[in-house]
Amino acid sequence: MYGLDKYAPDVLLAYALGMALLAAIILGSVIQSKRAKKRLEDLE
Amino acid sequence: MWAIIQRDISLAFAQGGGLLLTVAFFLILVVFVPFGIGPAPTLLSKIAPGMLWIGALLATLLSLDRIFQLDFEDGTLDALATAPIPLTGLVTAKALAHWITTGLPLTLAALPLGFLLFLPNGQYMWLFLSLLIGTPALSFIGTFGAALTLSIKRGGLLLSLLVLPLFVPTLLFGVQAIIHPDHTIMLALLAVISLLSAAVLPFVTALALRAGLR
Amino acid sequence: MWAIIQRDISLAFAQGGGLLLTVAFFLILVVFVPFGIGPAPTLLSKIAPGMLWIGALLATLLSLDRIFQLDFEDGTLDALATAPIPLTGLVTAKALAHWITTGLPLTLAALPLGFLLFLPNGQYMWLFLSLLIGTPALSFIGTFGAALTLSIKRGGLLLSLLVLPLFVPTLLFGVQAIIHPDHTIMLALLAVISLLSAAVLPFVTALALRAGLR
Amino acid sequence: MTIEVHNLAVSRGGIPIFADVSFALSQGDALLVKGPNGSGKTTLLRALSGLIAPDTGTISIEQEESVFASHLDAIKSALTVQQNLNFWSKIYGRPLDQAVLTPFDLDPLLDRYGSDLSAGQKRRLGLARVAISGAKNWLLDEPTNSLDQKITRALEALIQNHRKNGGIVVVSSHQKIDLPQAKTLDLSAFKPSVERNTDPFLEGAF
Amino acid sequence: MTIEVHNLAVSRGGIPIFADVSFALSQGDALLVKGPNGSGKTTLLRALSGLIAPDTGTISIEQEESVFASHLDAIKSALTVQQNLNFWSKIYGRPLDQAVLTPFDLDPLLDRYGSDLSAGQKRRLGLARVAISGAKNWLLDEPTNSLDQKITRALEALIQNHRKNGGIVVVSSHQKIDLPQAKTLDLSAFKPSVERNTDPFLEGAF
Amino acid sequence: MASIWQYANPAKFMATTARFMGPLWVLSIATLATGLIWGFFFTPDDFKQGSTVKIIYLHVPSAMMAINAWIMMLVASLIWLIRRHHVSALAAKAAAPIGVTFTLIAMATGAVWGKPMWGTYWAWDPRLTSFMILLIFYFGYIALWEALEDKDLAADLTSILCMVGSVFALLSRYAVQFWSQGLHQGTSIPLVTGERQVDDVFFIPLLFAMGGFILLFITLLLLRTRTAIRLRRIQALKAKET
Ligand code: HEM
Ligand SMILES: Nc1ncnc2c1ncn2[C@@H]1O[C@H](COP(=O)(O)OP(=O)(O)OP(=O)(O)O)[C@@H](O)[C@H]1O
Ligand SMILES: Nc1ncnc2c1ncn2[C@@H]1O[C@H](COP(=O)(O)OP(=O)(O)OP(=O)(O)O)[C@@H](O)[C@H]1O
Ligand SMILES: [Mg+2]
Ligand SMILES: [Mg+2]
Repeated sequence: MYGLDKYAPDVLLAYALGMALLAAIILGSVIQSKRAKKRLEDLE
Repeated sequence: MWAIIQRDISLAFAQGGGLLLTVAFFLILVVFVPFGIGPAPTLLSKIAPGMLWIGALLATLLSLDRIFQLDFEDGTLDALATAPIPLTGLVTAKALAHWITTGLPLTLAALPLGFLLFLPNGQYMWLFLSLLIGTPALSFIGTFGAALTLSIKRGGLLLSLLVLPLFVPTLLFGVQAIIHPDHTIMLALLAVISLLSAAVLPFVTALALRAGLR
Repeated sequence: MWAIIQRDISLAFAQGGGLLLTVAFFLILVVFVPFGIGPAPTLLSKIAPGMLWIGALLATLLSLDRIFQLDFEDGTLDALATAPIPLTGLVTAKALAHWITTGLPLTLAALPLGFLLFLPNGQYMWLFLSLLIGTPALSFIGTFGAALTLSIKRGGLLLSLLVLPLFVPTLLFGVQAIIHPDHTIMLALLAVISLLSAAVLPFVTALALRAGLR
Repeated sequence: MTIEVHNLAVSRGGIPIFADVSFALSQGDALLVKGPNGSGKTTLLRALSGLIAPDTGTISIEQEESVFASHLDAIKSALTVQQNLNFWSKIYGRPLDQAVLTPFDLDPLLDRYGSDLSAGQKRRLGLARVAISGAKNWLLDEPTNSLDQKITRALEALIQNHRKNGGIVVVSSHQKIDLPQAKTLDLSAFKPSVERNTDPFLEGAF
Repeated sequence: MTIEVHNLAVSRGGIPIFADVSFALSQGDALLVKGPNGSGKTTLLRALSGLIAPDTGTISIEQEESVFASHLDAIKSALTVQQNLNFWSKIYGRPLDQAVLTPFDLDPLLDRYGSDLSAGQKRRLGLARVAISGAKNWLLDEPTNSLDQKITRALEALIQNHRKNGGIVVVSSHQKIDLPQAKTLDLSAFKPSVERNTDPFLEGAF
Repeated sequence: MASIWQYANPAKFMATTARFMGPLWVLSIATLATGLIWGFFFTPDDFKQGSTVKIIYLHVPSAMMAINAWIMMLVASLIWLIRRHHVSALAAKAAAPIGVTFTLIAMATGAVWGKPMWGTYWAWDPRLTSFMILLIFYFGYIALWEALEDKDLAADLTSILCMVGSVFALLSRYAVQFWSQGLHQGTSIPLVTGERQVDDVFFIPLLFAMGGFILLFITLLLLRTRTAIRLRRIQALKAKET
């Protein structure tokens, strides 16, 4: 499936976990930033 | 009553509130066990169920003095006790809020922590169930202890001392529910303890509270 | 400074003071271990040194929030900080008083408790020495943590979270001093940690205290 | 809807504080409790609110309709002023009426944490709880401590208004507080004589 | 042996409380700090005693010769009144002079535990510490709260006597307190203007 | 004379970093993607481990940056304590959650790797244990920030904690050696001597991944610092109103 079946399940799991965590911190930071910016603009 | 539960939960999440801290404390306790007794997996997995229960119990213990003490010191408890709500209701609300902010998170946290102590594979489900059923007893017993030690400033240690012996049956059945071959009977006994505590202790606790406020 | 040590000691003996409670808590913790992991002597004696150290450490932990919090809440700390004594001196006195009322009694109590966990005969002396040399580090580190969490009401749990990782080296060397064949080297390393903590931490603690009183 | 106290005697920690106190208050009355430090003003108020049991004598008061403001202010330092108010309005099951808050000038402070209030601001928040409660009997222990002049006046007006609506107010104070037509109770006149000690361990001779 | 404050500005938790406060006090002077709740009386006293650092401006005061009596009374509830007094006399390295205690009428209370004191009795014990300290500069935050009339008079006399001996006294109060020839500082006049904000996070635009 | 400290002024910092944010995002995502995609799809399997070896492209860079984030926090904390530049304190605060995430990535990928290699997800090996301690330090640091309402006080106390914590973290790192023999392999990329035991085919994409993690850390750090500055301004504006 998608050419991924030649990979060991460990690698796939590791990459899934790693990517999920990376996405979490990136998205989290971006969303927090957007929200703070909006709140500040509303105030000023 | 619902207002009290709600407020206690939001206080637990608020600044300096205990929720995450209780879980973190549990984590650290579990991490300390290998530091003390060595890193060997066979030894660790043998003592894992007991250590996880003891850890959950101690983490609960540390959170007990928050149940009434803060409210007592700033005068809130005086005001609540004279407000038109029954004292038994107040006590039950306090105990439930304590379980939601302590027992429940600890139960959930215990599963990943099982890894660190090499808990045998088949025991995860029993660990979960036994904590889920057993921790309410800890909250109700703990609330009772907290009411008893109310008027003692920083009575945390005395509180621990009073409450720990009361925790013994819960601990014994809790661990047995994980390691005993006949898990369900042990779970049933554990459930009996929890139900009894929840049904009877609030009345006694209300009495103790009334006396402590004098 | 001597007046502070003296007062803290007499407070520890007074009503609701912590001295006996700390020891009692240690006792109960040790008693709980067999309940949790079962009564087999070989298993118990294998984990005895680690469990005794962990027990002493947790008992210390529970007593930490008393170091400054009571004085802070009733205004004594404001008064002491503005009295003509150096803050570093105050901090050192507090840490010493804490050791005398906690570390020392725990060290003495550990010996009889060793029996309960079937501590191997040859290890009693090393247990005593390692606790005697190691617990001062716990008091000084703990005083530091107490100063950090000063302005946080019922910061007991946060305090534990901050302090426990700082206790790791002390715990590791403390247990090694009992079980490692070369006891003396480990004791020496333990002594280094205690001396370092006692020499350096009071200055940092005074800084934190000054900030917290702002 | 009255408060009646008859031959009341109360002790704390085995020490008799006062004895033979009697008074009766009906709708619209106010009682100003005076007396030097330690004469038992706080003790009397705690007894009225049911927190201390009397040694002898009787208290007749509608417990559910009473609210007690002690030396402490029942403020959660980790909650904001607004959250503190909301909590009490839920406990007493009464809406947070803006009119009830204006006398204490809490509007500018709504977002501040309880821990960051000044002594007088704390006291104001503590008194706001009394106003929220909707209780008929107000038991106020030295309410004007730390309050500035303006708020003291506002409190007096609030009490006056409460009495007009049929409420009863018992106030202890060392300071001048304007309570028109209030009865006064000076507790220094009620020190129990040593003879009428109620401690059973002093009865008879061993 | 003087206190000099020049252009003092202080903020709490990022909020500027007052600015441009200046005064000078020399031997025998008294300063009465007034102002509504939240105007910064406590803040000023804490700054004078070195517990809060100023934003701008200077304070010149002999720290070792100052004693601060806050809203709290620095009483250990597990110790008796006598033990509390002994402790402070040791800390300040001064003998427990009987003459220093009589004004506060503590003799009958010496064996009582701190936790069992009434509000006014606590305050009296707290003020006794000030008398014990032997410091030249007394910084008293609302000292008359909870005190009865008699003790208030005694405190005024004590302050008067201290000033005669060259001491300096700074008192904050909402209540009438008799300080002959005292200077007055009304903090409500020193509210910082919004423009002179020192918070770096308000500079410039982002 | 322009000094580097001028960027410690919040407004100046905001203005300057605003110009870099876009390019930094592009650069860091591109580098990271190159490293990870190259490593995952276009490197040969190891003859012993098979494709499992590819975990290295996540594991090693995140482990490295988990430690470096703490070091960066230490430096920023010291700057705050000594020179009291607010931006520095906020940068330290901003770094902590990134550090936690990197620590978690290192531990999660390491755990997954451990199963085939050592037969267990977790072992009390000195290096893994040190990471567990590091994680707890991060939690404590963040918890202390959150628990204190007064942000200047929080900056002071967390900086002090970071300082003391670093010393004790080093002590622990040393102490665990006596307590447990390791399973984990030593460093095989000694940058100083330049003698590495890894083939170029594995090594070059690894370098890209490492560079990507470094750039991503910087980008996230700036972004989060900017957020923290904005939040402080909101707080200050609200305070001004009352
Ligand atoms: C949860 C478990 C693990 C943790 C916390 C962990 C942590 C670390 C750390 C801190 C480093 C050092 C990075 C540096 O040098 O800057 C590292 C490197 C490395 N780890 Fe792990 N590790 C874990 C499990 C594993 C496993 C199971 C393997 C595979 C057998 C592994 C293989 C490696 C390799 C190959 C390196 C690179 C070493 C080098 O060449 O420098 N790790 N890991
Ligand atoms: N930690 C803090 N964070 C934010 N604001 C604070 C903090 N502490 C005090 N304040 C505010 O500072 C102001 C001044 O407080 P201060 O205690 O000095 O007032 P005060 O003049 O003594 O008032 P009172 O007469 O009520 O005692 C108040 O508005 C208070 O809300
Ligand atoms: N738990 C206790 N045990 C023994 N004595 C107590 C206890 N609590 C209070 N007292 C004593 O009871 C007396 C009355 O106290 P109470 O607080 O009622 O006085 P008060 O009139 O309110 O005084 P104040 O004006 O100072 O507030 C005091 O002399 C006090 O020392
Ligand atoms: Mg009173
Ligand atoms: Mg004040």
